Amino acid sequence: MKPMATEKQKTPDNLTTMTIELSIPSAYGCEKIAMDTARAVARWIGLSEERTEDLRTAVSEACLNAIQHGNRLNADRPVRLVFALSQKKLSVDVIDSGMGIRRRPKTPDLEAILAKNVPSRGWGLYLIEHLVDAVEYHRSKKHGHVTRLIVNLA
Amino acid sequence: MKPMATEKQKTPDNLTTMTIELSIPSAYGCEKIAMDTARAVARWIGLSEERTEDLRTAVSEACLNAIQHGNRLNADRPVRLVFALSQKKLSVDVIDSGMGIRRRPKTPDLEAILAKNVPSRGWGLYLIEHLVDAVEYHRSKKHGHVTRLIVNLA
Amino acid sequence: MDDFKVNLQLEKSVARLSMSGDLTHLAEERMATIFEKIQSSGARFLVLDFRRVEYINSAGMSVLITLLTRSQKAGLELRAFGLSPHYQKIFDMVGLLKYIPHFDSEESAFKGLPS
Amino acid sequence: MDDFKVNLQLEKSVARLSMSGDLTHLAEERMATIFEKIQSSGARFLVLDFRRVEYINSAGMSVLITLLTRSQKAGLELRAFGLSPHYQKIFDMVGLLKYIPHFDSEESAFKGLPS
Ligand SMILES: Nc1ncnc2c1ncn2[C@@H]1O[C@H](COP(=O)(O)OP(=O)(O)O)[C@@H](O)[C@H]1O
Ligand SMILES: Nc1ncnc2c1ncn2[C@@H]1O[C@H](COP(=O)(O)OP(=O)(O)O)[C@@H](O)[C@H]1O
Repeated sequence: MKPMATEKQKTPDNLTTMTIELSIPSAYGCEKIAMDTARAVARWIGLSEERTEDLRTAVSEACLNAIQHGNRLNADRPVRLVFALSQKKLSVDVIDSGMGIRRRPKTPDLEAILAKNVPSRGWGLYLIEHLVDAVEYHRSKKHGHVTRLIVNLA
Repeated sequence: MKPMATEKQKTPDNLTTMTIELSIPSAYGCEKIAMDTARAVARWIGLSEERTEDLRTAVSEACLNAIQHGNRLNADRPVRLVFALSQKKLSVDVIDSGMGIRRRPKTPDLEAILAKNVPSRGWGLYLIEHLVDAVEYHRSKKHGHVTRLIVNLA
Repeated sequence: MDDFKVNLQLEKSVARLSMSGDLTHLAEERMATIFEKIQSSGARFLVLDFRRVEYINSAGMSVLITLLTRSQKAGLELRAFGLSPHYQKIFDMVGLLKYIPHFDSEESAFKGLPS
Repeated sequence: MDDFKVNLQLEKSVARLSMSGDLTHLAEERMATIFEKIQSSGARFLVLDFRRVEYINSAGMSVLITLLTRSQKAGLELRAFGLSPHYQKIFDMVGLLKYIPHFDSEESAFKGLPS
């Protein structure tokens, strides 16, 4: 079954897209619900097992950042995910109601962590950016902060 | 981790609830995304494997009815799912924008199907109603038709 | 979507139908065609291998019930193996297990059949 | 949530740490406590069994890196087995595999160690 044949929406470049939306509470553990939804979407569009796993981990880390840094574990602020599928790509928007990344931390360096005995952290963005084809960060008054994960198709 | 500790909302009976929402296109196959999300929610709250599988199948059949009978495979009408968790129960609302069940068909009977060679169908509602603790059907101008699946906890 | 696929093996009067993928309304045509093959082969037993079927919905159950109706008319005896405990339970609820007994293993499903 | 659990077996100078559940920030305390036990046992080798760990997030990776830092200070040699291909790839990306070599099987992970 071709997913293309269904929910139609004109996109700027005249492609057919379809969307799946998910909303989860800002609580640790809920990122696993997003991971499983991501896997189902990835399987549905026929992504390979390897790319499916990569996407799941990127989604998990983007959700964890949205839960922790974006929504500060605030119960009244859900994290919203929008999976949008076109013929060219699958994009996953992970949306929180925070202010976005203010200072981009340096890429973590394992050698340095081991040598200087500094605490290990900051692997989230590193993983996100290494596991999908592109990552964008957006901010809008209306929607809050968006981490957009992009997987190119064929 | 206790899910109770997070997204708070006062319910009529003063219980804490948290909700997860999903929206899928009205296309065959998309019910599998809902099934996987349902499994993730069920696992997260610690439901047994057997009850998790039962819920998955009930969710799948409710989505298929919403896709087919409710939204008539209309691309512009998503099927919405709301998973609401309280201490007493998990309820899953499967929402379409149709008119709801007009004439409730008779319970299917395998013996009769085999004897009279009539077409086999109508197993969807049968499965839904036998696999969860309670099922409710609601209709509202605003939300459309709701099939509510209820799983009692503890 | 996991496309539905079938593989048919005929030996003596035993037909073995291995299915994989999703058993939904999309399986209907394929199953109708394959049933004709089975029938014209003169098989008397049909063993269904469900090991690689992970999803069966109500429309897929109807496809199986149609297969059962046709098999009864043709005097074919049905057997099955490889269903998950969940689908065994559902088949039991619906009454299908009475007509398509489920065996714990491939070996036991073929026991007593001409080989 | 799959609670994180650890099981420690000490034999001669080899410690075997079998983990199960989710390796996240919630594992931090448990891992700190268990490391003290390992250290005071005088073990020289630590073999990590990941076979029953299905989910490791970035916070869980940091927990492992802390374990690695402490192990290096204590002169403990680390080994691992049972990681899924996906997490092997991630450990490789991050540079962890250099310090915690991954073996294809339980047997090969213990090869050459005192027993
Ligand atoms: N959604 C977000 N909202 C606000 N800040 C963020 C968000 N995502 C990441 N950040 C910022 O980027 C930093 C690095 O994130 P990350 O690499 O995931 O590591 P960590 O979460 O361990 O700090 C965070 O500490 C935070 O300051
Ligand atoms: N969400 C719905 N909206 C409208 N009608 C519905 C809905 N769900 C079920 N129905 C009605 O109930 C009937 C029985 O449904 P079901 O038991 O699932 O069997 P089937 O879909 O095979 O007919 C359907 O044929 C339809 O008329």
